[in-house]
Amino acid sequence: MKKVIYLDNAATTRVRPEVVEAMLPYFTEHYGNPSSVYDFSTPCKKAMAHTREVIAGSLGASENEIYFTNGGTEADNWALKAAAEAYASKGKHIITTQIEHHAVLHTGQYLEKLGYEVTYLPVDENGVVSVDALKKAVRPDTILISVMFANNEIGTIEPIREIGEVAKEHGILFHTDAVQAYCHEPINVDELHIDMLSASAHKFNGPKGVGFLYIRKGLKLRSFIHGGAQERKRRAGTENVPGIVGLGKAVELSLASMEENKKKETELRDHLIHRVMTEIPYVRLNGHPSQRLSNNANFSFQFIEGESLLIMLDMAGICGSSGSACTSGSLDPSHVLLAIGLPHEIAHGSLRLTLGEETTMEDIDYTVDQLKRIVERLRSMSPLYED
Amino acid sequence: MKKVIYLDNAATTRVRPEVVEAMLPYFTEHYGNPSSVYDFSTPCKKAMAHTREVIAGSLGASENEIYFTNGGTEADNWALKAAAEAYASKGKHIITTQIEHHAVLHTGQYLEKLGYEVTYLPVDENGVVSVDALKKAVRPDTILISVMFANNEIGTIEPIREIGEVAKEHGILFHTDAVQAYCHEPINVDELHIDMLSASAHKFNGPKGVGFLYIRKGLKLRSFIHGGAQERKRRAGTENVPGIVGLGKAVELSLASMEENKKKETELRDHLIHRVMTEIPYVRLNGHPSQRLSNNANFSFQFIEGESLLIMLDMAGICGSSGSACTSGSLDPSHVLLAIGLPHEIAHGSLRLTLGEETTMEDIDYTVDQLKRIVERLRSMSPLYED
Amino acid sequence: MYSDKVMDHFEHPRNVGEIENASGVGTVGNAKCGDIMRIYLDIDDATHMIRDCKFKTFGCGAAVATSSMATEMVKGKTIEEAMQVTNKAVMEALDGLPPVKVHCSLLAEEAIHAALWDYAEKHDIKIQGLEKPKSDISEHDEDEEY
Amino acid sequence: MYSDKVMDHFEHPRNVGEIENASGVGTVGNAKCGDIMRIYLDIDDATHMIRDCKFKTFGCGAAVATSSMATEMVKGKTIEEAMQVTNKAVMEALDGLPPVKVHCSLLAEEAIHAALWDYAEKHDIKIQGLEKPKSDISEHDEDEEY
Ligand SMILES: Cc1ncc(COP(=O)(O)O)c(C=O)c1O
Ligand SMILES: Cc1ncc(COP(=O)(O)O)c(C=O)c1O
Ligand code: FES
Ligand code: FES
Repeated sequence: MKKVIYLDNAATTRVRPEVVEAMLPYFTEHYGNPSSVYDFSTPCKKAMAHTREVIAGSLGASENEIYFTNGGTEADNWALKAAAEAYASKGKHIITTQIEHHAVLHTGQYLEKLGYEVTYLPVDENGVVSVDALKKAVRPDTILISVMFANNEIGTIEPIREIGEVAKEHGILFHTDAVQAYCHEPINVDELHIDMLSASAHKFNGPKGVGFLYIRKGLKLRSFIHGGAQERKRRAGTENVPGIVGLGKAVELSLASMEENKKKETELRDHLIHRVMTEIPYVRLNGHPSQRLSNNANFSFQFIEGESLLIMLDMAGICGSSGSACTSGSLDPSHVLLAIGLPHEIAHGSLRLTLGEETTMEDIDYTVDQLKRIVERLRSMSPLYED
Repeated sequence: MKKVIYLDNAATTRVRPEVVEAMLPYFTEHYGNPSSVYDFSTPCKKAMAHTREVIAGSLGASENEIYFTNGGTEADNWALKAAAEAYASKGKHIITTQIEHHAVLHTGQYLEKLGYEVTYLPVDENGVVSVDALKKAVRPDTILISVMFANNEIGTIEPIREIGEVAKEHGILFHTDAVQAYCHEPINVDELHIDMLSASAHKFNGPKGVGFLYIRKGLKLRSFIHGGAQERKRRAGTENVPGIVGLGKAVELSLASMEENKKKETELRDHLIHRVMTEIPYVRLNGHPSQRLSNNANFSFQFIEGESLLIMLDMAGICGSSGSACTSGSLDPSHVLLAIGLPHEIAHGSLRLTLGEETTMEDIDYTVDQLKRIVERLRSMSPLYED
Repeated sequence: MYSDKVMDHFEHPRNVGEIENASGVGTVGNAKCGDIMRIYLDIDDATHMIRDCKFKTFGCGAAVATSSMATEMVKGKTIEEAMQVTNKAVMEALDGLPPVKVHCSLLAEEAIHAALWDYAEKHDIKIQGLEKPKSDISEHDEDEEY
Repeated sequence: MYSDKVMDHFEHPRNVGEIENASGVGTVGNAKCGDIMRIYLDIDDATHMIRDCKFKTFGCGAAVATSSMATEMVKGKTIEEAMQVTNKAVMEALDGLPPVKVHCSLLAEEAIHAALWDYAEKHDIKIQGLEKPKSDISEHDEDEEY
């Protein structure tokens, strides 16, 4: 197999071997149903309790505020739909942003069909949500503010503390989709006034198919998935015990190396950005120059189209993305890039490279070298480029 | 560790080592996001396609009728809620039964709150749904019939073909919760007129946290979980690739040994039933005498209480259940046992033993011997028992 | 789920059985879980000392364990002292119970009270703090409901 | 996602470039995906033979591959024969395209038609079956929508 340089860690990550190791006994040895009374299921219950404890500790929350889900998308759906349902008698207005992940955006659109009114806040050219715009959007019937912690395409970190303060001041629930930020940035739900938070294990070297929703104690949120009495009657369905074990292990490992990893990634990313910006003409860095995830770089190359770029990078053994992976079924340019004001044809020529814990300086240099060659080649084929 | 005799295979099963083996490469090697365009994700896409093909083949369905979910509960929620939403303009009446799993029952109750009308059909003393009662319950505004394929507590297999025919005749959607039956009983969706079918991998030696919903082509069902464009835009969220691979492998292995396994299980189960019924007084077999899952035995022992029985069995190294595992948070006697007409105190003294592929004749004999001793002991402590 | 103490009292319950011609017998049940507990007391009429105490229980592990512990705790005590044996005291002696199982310990407390009431009625005496037993014991649901 | 043929034409596109003083040039775009294709034709005025054909494309892998294949297929043909090179023929020659990518092949067909139209206008001739090119190419969405 040819060497692959995986620079798409915002799409998903490699599961750490220690995480797989931790999960293994729960497939064939401790395979009991955690709801059962017999002793055989005790290791499963303990393992789940341990993950809950680790996550609660990571957020400054308590264990009974953590609810396991199937992933970030389910957590987002649950938070928005259940909050809308629970607080409908107070009002039917929800505030979110134009740059949310589709898990929030499409849920918002669904709620609009059910008669809710949703305000999608604009962002500035760096992808930062305006707190002033938020303040103006707040109404007496606003029941929920949902703003992502960090954007999955351009990496911009949002002013969550200020947003949380606005929410708190007005007594409005505040949900944040932290799928890209959790275990990459330090988060304390009390300090930031967060009432609900979504996360997904596969974004920080944990397994796919498991995540969680933090729900602040006292919130009157009901179930989204109905059935058995699991998760304190709030989330039915036999628990994915190996997945939950893997989630816990991934959190532990990520937290332990977070600072160090951020430092390393920032260095590599800055080198990547510097070389691309100085060595390739007609290129733009998308997202906030400093207030961004340490592993994210997003460029727009004028005169060329993203898919062709990706395929050529792929031929060179480099995995990157254009727009987010989950939307690649679509031909539309990324809603995030349009929201920061890029014209269609420039949005089309965008490339996201997201680093991981295994990325090296050699990987970055090789990638830039290839990128230079490929961009040049595609521009020579482009009817838009005249040199 | 003391030897454990696991007779709770209806709660969950041991993942087969071959299934774990098949999953492993998808954690650390083929870890790409299946939505990505680069070649690195090709093995993930292929693996998912393979599972879809295997499942479609097992049901006489086609690949694009299979939608992966997080498990049986999500599939049930999706089927009921989305069908209710999609066909609300035709009517708001749904028919199900009193003995469904909570994943269906509680979803039904939720829909009632939203203004739907739900008829819960009674069953006879063996737990069989009356097709006549169904026919009488059908109304012009009935949009959905949901009847489980086989009951999880008492093992009774329902007259699915006849029910499917009634549904077809009246042009009503037919959903079946086949979580206990899939890969245990042969199922053909066309022959049985099934429009939607739920299944969960961990009930047939696959991993927890993955299942599927079969949706007949042409049904206007929308998403239940909104977000990215996965699963042909019908089920958002990064796919649990290792889980889906494990699901596929478990289906393949189960199908290959289904007939043989059923034969073996039936033999062991009949031996178990025979010994219990002849050697222990004041006992009742719950569920249909012959029309039942080959791995299920369910007894009611008069004068004793289920939890005490379970704990004593546990002390003897035997895992059984009383009511279903997912409802053990509750103190109420099983709704299924009440539906077949058992009085409260007898329903309380019920024990479900469900066999698996690893169960042996020695396990069964040891279990019966222990059961005799324990039942006697508990009865001697019971204020209800006078000998 | 259960503490080691609970498991011990469940596995080796003390004072299981009946007392013939008991001074007082009390039977209580919990309609919600369907469980039933019966307590037999042998009381010295002169000293009001509980000489012996036995139980029969149709119920969960916690019900058996609390019956066993409660009978242990009242044995050798006077009626007045036995009145201090609350469900909280029994639970503490058992190193706690899961929240859904608190009502099981109430069952034990109430069964003892019912047996004492039976004794008081037969002897036409009044026991300080003792109320007529309820036939159905149930406490408020400790679960959060969503 | 793409067939080997598509990948081959993407990796080694034939006929990339421009033709100076081309007999006909056609540029078409798809508003939905934002892609743009330009075709240059060198036509023998006497025989109506397409002597040479080149393209420039701003677009996806399928757009590049269909441009490449389409130019190969019309080269050496007469105008009348070139009119038979439909998007279906191009797709077949490429061993198929994914459903969402059918419009990319339409882009290639339309770009050739647009170049022929340009030629026809310049020479004031009429080409059988040729219609005025649309500036925006898009077919019906082949996706099922839920
Ligand atoms: C910001 C954000 N939210 C939500 C999701 C959805 O998470 P998942 O795919 O794990 O359901 C993703 C990633 O796909 C994301 O990046
Ligand atoms: C009949 C039936 N339906 C649905 C379910 C729910 O499946 P899961 O727990 O995998 O979500 C179960 C088992 O728990 C079941 O037995
Ligand atoms: S559950 Fe009722 S006595 Fe314990
Ligand atoms: S996606 Fe538009 S040309 Fe291919």
